[in-house]
Amino acid sequence: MRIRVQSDVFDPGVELNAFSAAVDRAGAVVSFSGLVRDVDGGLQAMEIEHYPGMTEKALGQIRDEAMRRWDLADALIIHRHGALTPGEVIMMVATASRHRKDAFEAADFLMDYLKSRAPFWKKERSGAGADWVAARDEDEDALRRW
Amino acid sequence: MRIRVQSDVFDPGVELNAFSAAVDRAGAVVSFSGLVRDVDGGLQAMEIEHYPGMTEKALGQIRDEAMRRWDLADALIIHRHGALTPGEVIMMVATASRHRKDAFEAADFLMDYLKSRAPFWKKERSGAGADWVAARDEDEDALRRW
Amino acid sequence: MQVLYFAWVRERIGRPREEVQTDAATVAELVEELRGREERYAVALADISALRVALDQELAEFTDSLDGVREVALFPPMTGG
Amino acid sequence: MQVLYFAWVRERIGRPREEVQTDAATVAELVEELRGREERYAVALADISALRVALDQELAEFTDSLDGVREVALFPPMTGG
Repeated sequence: MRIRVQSDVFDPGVELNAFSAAVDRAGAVVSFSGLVRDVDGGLQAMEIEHYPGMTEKALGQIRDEAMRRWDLADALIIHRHGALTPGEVIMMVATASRHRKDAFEAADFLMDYLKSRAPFWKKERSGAGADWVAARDEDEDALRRW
Repeated sequence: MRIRVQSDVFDPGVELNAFSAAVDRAGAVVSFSGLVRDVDGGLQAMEIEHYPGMTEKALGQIRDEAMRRWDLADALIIHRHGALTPGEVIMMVATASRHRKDAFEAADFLMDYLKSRAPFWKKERSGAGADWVAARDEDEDALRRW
Repeated sequence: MQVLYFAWVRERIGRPREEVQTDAATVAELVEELRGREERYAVALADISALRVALDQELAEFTDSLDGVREVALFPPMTGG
Repeated sequence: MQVLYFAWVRERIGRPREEVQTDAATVAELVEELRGREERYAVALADISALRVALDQELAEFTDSLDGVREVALFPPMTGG
């Protein structure tokens, strides 16, 4: 399965190795992993809500678009939902190509689209309470690169 | 050690996880791994020669430059030399940042510089004999992006 | 049609989904109609620029027609990744 | 000074390094001098545009001075990554 939406934690290293092993002819593999980080101090937990049904569909469309635009042997998207704690992985993408440029650009593209076009919403809980993460204008702007 | 030049094989997944675990405040981690691939059929082995002493120095300079140019929590370069067989990992880079843009750009930069400015030379052995891999003009051109 | 709410839209309205009978022709008209129901709807849907909409699980515009649509979802800008 | 050869330059010359006594002022002059030694040097170093040079383990130009340099390395364009 090249699109996985799950509440269970996963191991990015194990996923990266399995992904690389499955692509025979592509020597360039790029991965991105997003981790829950307590950047400003005080973050206790993250809750990710999503739109079951649409999420899988949206991620599939984003992946299809990347496979069309770049010379990729494969592309993987894993995204968690539910309750996460600092240090845990939130999501990862991986791309494989014969050309490093394609692998890099496609992974970058997947991340830009996934940020603003896949139905996930993050809520952060700290000692001060819980707040929905605000979308950033720069994430919307990033889509214009493609 | 953030720069490793070694003949021993290594596990990209294990390295990725160890790298991610060591960066506390950076939620965005990008990795690139290069694998020996028998793209055209017939590749039996790869031999990588390098310039001991200069290699470590050149990789250290490339890493320092990336740390200066982007907002990175950390950057890792591992590159093998000696005899490699199809399917094996050749090298990897990993970058960690609070910002996914920095992590992506810095990893892309590390790869571009490492391709053309670090003293490694690849030789490929097939049934037809052994040949040094020719440098490609596009690799030299890629440096002008930065 | 089914109307679904996510994230703070869901929290403010106080439910994740409901069946709505409407003659609204567009999403914008539906939102206007929902705002008129109760204070919590008016609050949740006050600023259309802070909302996004999906029709039958595809991102859409507020000016889009509801003709043939079975599932409308209203939510804030997405923050995945 | 020590002169090092890598990849096909090393293979064509038939050795990885050697001590060279020279009055050459620049890398280009040193290469010219080496070419005059034997056929295998002339072949290996024939086309300077196919070569790269490092002086004391830093990439350099063929026009650079050898003043104070202890280690010169001649090799083809690098193909790491």
